[in-house]
Amino acid sequence: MEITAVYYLIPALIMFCCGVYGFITRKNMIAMLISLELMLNAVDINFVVFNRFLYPEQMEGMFFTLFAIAIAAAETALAIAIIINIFRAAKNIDVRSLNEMKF
Amino acid sequence: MFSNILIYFVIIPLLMLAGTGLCRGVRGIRAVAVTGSIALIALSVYLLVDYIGLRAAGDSAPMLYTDSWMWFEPLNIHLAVGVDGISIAMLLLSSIILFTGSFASWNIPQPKEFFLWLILLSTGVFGFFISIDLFTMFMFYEVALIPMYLLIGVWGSGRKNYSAMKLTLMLMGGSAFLMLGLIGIYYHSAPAGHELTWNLLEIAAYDAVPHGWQSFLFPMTFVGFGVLGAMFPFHTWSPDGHASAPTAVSMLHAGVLMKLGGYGCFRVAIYLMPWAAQELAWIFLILTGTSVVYGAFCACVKTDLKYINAYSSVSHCGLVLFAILMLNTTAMTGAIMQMLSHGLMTALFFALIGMIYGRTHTREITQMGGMMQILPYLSVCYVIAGFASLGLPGLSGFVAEMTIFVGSFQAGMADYLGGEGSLRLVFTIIACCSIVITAVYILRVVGKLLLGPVYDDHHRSLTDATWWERLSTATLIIAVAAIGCFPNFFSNLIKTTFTPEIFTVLGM
Amino acid sequence: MDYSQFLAMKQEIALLVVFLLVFLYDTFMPKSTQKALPAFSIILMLLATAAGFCSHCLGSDTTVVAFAGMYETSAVIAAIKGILNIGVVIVLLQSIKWANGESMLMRRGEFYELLLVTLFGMYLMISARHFLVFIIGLESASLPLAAMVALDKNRYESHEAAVKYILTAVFSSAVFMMGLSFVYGLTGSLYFENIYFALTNQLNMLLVIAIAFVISGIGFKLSLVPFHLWTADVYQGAPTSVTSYLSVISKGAAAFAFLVILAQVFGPVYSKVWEWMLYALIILTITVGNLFAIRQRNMKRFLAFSSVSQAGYIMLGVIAMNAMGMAAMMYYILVYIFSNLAAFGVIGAIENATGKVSMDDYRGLYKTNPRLSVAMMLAMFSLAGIPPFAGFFSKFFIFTGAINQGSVAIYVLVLIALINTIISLYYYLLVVKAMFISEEECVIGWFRSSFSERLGLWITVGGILLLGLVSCVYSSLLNLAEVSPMNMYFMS
Amino acid sequence: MEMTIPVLILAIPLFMFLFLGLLGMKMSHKLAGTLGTLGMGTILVLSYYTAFQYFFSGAPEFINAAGERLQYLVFDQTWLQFTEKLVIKVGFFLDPISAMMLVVITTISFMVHLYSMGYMRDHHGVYEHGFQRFYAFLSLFSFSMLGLVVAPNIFQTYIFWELVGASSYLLIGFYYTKPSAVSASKKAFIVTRFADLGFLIGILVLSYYGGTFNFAELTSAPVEGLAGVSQVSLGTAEGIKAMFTNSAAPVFMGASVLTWALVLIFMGCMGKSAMMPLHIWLPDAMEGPTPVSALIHAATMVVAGVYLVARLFPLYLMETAALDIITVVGALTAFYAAMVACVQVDIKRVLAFSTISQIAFMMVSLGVARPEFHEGLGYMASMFHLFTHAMFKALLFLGAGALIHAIGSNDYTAMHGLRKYMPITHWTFLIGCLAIAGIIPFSGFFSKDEILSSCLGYSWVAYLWMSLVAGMTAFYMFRLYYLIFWWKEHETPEGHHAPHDQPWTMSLPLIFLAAVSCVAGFIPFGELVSWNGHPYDFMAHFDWSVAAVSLCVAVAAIVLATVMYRKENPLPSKMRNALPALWTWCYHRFYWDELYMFITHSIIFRSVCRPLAWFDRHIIDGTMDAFATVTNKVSEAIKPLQSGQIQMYVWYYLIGALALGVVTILCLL
Repeated sequence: MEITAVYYLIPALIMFCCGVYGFITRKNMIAMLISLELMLNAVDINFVVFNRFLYPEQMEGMFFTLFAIAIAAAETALAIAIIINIFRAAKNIDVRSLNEMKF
Repeated sequence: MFSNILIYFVIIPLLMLAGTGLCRGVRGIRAVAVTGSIALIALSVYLLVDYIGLRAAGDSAPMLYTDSWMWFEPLNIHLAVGVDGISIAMLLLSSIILFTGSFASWNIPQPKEFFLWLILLSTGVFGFFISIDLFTMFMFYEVALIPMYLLIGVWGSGRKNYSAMKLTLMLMGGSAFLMLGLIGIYYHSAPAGHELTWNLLEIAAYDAVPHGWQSFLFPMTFVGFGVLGAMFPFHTWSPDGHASAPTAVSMLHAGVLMKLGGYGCFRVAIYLMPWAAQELAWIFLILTGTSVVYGAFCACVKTDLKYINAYSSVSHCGLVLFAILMLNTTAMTGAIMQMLSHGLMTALFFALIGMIYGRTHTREITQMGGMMQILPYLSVCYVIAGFASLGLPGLSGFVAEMTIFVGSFQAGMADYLGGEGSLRLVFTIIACCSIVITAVYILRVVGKLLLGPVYDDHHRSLTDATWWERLSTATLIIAVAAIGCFPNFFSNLIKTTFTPEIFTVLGM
Repeated sequence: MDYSQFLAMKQEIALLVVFLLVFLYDTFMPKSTQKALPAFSIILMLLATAAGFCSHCLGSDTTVVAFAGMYETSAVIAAIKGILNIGVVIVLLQSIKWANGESMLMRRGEFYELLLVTLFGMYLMISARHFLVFIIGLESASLPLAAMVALDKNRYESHEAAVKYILTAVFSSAVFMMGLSFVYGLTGSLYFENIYFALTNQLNMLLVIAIAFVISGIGFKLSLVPFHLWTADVYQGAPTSVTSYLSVISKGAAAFAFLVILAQVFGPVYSKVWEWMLYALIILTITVGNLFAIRQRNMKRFLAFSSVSQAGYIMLGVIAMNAMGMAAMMYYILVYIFSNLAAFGVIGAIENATGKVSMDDYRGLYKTNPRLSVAMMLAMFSLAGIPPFAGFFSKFFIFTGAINQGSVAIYVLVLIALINTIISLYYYLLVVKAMFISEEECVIGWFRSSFSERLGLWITVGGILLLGLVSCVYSSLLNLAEVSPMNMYFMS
Repeated sequence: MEMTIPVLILAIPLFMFLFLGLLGMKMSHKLAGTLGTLGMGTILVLSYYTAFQYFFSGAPEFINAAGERLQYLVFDQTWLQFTEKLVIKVGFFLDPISAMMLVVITTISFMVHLYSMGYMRDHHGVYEHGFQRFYAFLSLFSFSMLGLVVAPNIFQTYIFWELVGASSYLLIGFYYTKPSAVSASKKAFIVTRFADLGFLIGILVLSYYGGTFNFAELTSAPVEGLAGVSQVSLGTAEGIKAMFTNSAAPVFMGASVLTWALVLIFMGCMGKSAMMPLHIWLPDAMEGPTPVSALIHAATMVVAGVYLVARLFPLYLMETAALDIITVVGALTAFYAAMVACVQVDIKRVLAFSTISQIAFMMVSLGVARPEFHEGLGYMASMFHLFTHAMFKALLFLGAGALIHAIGSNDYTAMHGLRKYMPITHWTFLIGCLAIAGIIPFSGFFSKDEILSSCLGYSWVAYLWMSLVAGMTAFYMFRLYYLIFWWKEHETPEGHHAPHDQPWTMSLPLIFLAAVSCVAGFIPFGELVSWNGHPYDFMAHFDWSVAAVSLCVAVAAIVLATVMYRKENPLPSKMRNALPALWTWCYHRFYWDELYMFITHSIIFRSVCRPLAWFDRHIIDGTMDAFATVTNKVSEAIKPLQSGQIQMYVWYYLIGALALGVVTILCLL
């Protein structure tokens, strides 16, 4: 059995969907962050796979992935910091309690 | 730029704005308003005389004093000015009403703000009438609309918030359609190979708007202006708006601003899209013809003076649009005369209503009576205004209405005999009926309000008109009588617009 | 490597220099001089802006493509960056009082540094011709904003807004990048130009989904409906200066970048795919934004929804896909910057002085603070598109530009947009009504706003009054747009 | 002829109106009244001079070699130009009937001006409030009426037609504090306005086909060699008719368009001349001061309708259907009004209905006139009757005014037996009654007889019918006479002076008019006025058998009235009880007013205006408001979208993005 791009892409897609599902259903903001990471990583996989299987002559996808990982890290760091702030202020990190401002 | 006389119609109001802004006391503000409006009257009279002189000398260009200064070059937008008989009549009307309006708001609270807005409004009005560039025309049009909101909102009475908002939104709604129509016209203004233009005269000369587009753009522009012209069923801002507006604002609005509608319908919708004006006239004939009797019928049962007058305006302005759609010289001349006449007499009405309201603090005719004994001057003026409105010969209403009826009947018969249906004819007859209904509601008000025994004994202590009120009303009455007694002067002035060029443009 | 390529990045470099100087000042200057930091940064920004204009006047901002086609600059791009710079200067001017206030004592520098970084990100977004550069720009324009939103440490809303912003922003960039990965998979390149040529004869479902994702990603920054839901909450929660920055600069940059991406990347599938998507988005954005704005009582939230609907109007310039539309869009952004900043200037001044942000508190404001009320009124009129204020011209030109596209559908779209202006006029007038017409006693007493606030308001009000009437602004933008390299892509 | 005098005839009253209207309040009552009367006197002299010139100078523009009277356009000035051909000109048109009308109007008007100097003040000599205004309005009326009769084109007629309507409105409503006067004036204006609508449409039709407003071009042919001179010509009228019949649509709804035009114009005449069913305003118009009733509502304005039909008579001859309509309407009105007049209590109402009835006589006379019968005797008779009626009816009204002035009531029940107290009034009133009853040698006898003769020429039914009405006229007039002056002795209420005759200003007009009524019948009217200007000796056409019959009828009617009303007796109430239904209907004027009330109030006002106003406020305005309400509702409804929950935001985001893609894909497929 030859491993084709699809074998990577489908798990990536599933990963992305899991991420979305997690993001939408988790109460805990940290869990949501983890879901976001899943989504971003799914994107990374896509880029790498496309590069490796479809356009192996160039490295654009790979480089993009590298940058994306860095960006993801930055996002997480920032998000964690803000969540900590929230925790200090509200003593919980339940995303559903964040509805002071609405309508 | 400053060598063109027309530009001063905008510059003087702008100077008045500056003057009002700099003035400290109420006397200064009054002085600025009165001086400025006298200057405007003088300017328009001078223009009138000069214009007639030029025409007499054989100048047959569609517009005189034309000038054009590039503004937004890439879009070919100019500040283009020019006038013909119609515009001059309108300029004269506007300056008279601004003058009388200033007197009618002699003792207004917060005079500075009031006059700033009022003058801004008139800047828009004057700018509109002198412009022949669609863009600048539209800009001035909207400039004239928006001050209404604050003028009614701050200085109004009754349900002023509601009315001000309704009026502004409906009028701006109309101008939304209008804007689309104007942009559409621009993109079809010139045949292939020529530069697109906003200039009315050029567009009319090219006559290049494709028929398919005309049938889309004509309703857009006609409805757009028609809303301001109180065309049924877009007239409902008028009763509420007028009822809540302060005196001078009602005067200016009914007297001048509503004329922008009729003027625009003629100048833009019909002038630029003659084909659609022929083909689609029937829709608007039905609407405007309905306005004429509908407004009159509604006025018959209202008890609030301003409502009555507002509905009467619906009826009279309906007649303006109705006549414009007849597409013949006589009816169109009549329409413009009706604009003049209605402008003056409705301003007179609103001035009087404001003065009566200022004394009795009610506008309900059921709460008043026998004013003739208490306020003889105002009452006599009211009767004169009423007679003008119901079309008594010797006052302006009669000549305008008769010109319209004769013209419309000609158009109607031409259609009927030409086998093109009898819509025009039928609606002409229906419109004629308004002379009876008008008499009914005018005399009803006169009977209830002015004649008969005094209703409320508290009213006995009221004092008659002050000198500024007398000046304001007398000016208007003189103007109304002048048109009524020497109609041919005005009729000829307006007819100068219908030069041979315009006939070819309109295909008449 | 040819280092002279960096010369193409004059504006970015100038901005970096400003950033570094501000950073150094903040870090190393003694505490006693810190109060001058805002003024210092404003002067530096002014210099950078002036430098940009000077280079424009010297004619040196010709079209340059650098870094193997990853970066491009041209006169139009320099102009939009200049416009953003002007906006930033005004924002900074208006934020001085807040930045020098008690609560910001420890974090004054951070505001400036983060702001400059985001601006740098926006520059990159605008100039990027490769998606890697674009994504770096996008992220550096949005991540620091989260920190800025959270700057007001003492207010809970500020944190809540920050969380909402960062989580949705990351989500949206994940979706955006997913879309990008599809595009990459389909075309094999992340260069705009390559993708453009690869797409000329390609159309499949994946591409459509990819485009939808990409649009949603940028739509998020622009707060197009339905990607706008963060907007109101974040605008409300963020410090007012940050809100005003978010609402004008960030939006303006995103709008231009959006145009670049749609034209230069997805141009070939314009009429097939994204034209209709934009139709739907524009109608939704304008309408929903308006409908929400009607009910708002909090001024910042109110302006948030107003800015949502304004974004829809800005998009009319994109959908036109022609030079006129582009020029109109840039002009719209410029006017919008001035109008919105005038409004935020008033809100900020009142908030700084009294802490009130509710429209109900504005009742009768004219009696106590006539000048502020007039400024606010002019801002509202300009936003609503009332002549002779600049907003009228920008609206008129953007409609003219859109209709230049010529299809019947665009007439319908413009008609819908025009009808929506009535709704928008309604809620703008509500503010005017509260200030001028309401007869209640005003809860906001008379106060004297600071010099910087007044200066900011004078500048914005001056802009509102002059930008339209002085025709050279729009004309020169249109002239620039007509010679910009982007025209090549419009032709299709 | 010089232009100066005609111009002055129009200009002086207009000037007097403006002068008295603007400055009257600043001057004393006496001065204003004197000025007004003097002004009117001047016009009287000028008009007499003009008429005299016209009839007797023999100038070539007035009369041709064959002795035929011509029409002369003294001047005209463009007032408003509609189209090339349709031009309203204000001018002065002299022909037999306008010259006659000048005399009638100025005579009566001057008498009324003079009379009012006495009438419009109470017994202590205090002038009534608004005395100056009264004279201003009288001047306005005189101006309008003169303008109407000298109009050279139909549009000028219409203009002044409206103006007389307005002055009538102002004068009926002179006592504006009295609600009944206010409503009467309103009614008069609106009813005539309604009729004028028909007139206006008629003008529009006529002028569209005919291509002109000018009477001279509609009914006359120009006389060679004399500018402004024309002669009545059936040929021209036939030419106009040809324009109608040659058009694309000569027939409308079964009648020729010309008939329609003429009938519509006649509708205007019906309004002004109070023909049934548009007569209802005239009895109410008696709310005005009595001199006004004499001037406007008896002698001058109300005959404008007759005058207009006479003016267009050659055109009417083209469509005899229209003339038949006029005859029928006139005959019915005459009878109806006579019936009603027999039972009225208010003396002015009796006179009002008598006026309606007499005008109907004139209408009938025009309707039955044909050139082939006695050279169009009916036309001449109509004009003659117009003239004599103006004199004796003004006399009667002024007499009634004197009575009312003396008694302070309009009701004959307050009078009775006044003959001893007010001899001058008594005798002049009697002369008036004899004249209207048609007793030889008073003027009414001659004119009425010619009307009956021409009716006989038309049909014997018309003759019998009109003779009956003539008899009724004599009856109700003498009923009135006896009830006022005889019946029983007068009882002066406590605290009142006994009634006495009036001052000279009031007596003089009475005596003068009585004298005219005595002798006017001997004027050789046929020499002066005929439909085509061709003079004839009408005595040649005088049918003595008709005269004898009518005289007998009149005498019989007077005898009957004498029997019933000379002395107080139960006969009248017996009569009344014998025919209670008829009496009630007559007394209530056949419920016309109630019918109108029902139509205007219940149908137009309540079923049209109210619903329309409701419709406007609730449906049209409601729709406009609904836009706002719906917008607000929708805004409220989509509120949950912005729930404040990040996860929901993201969910909508995702749905939005996917929907965007999926819908596009579906569309592409």
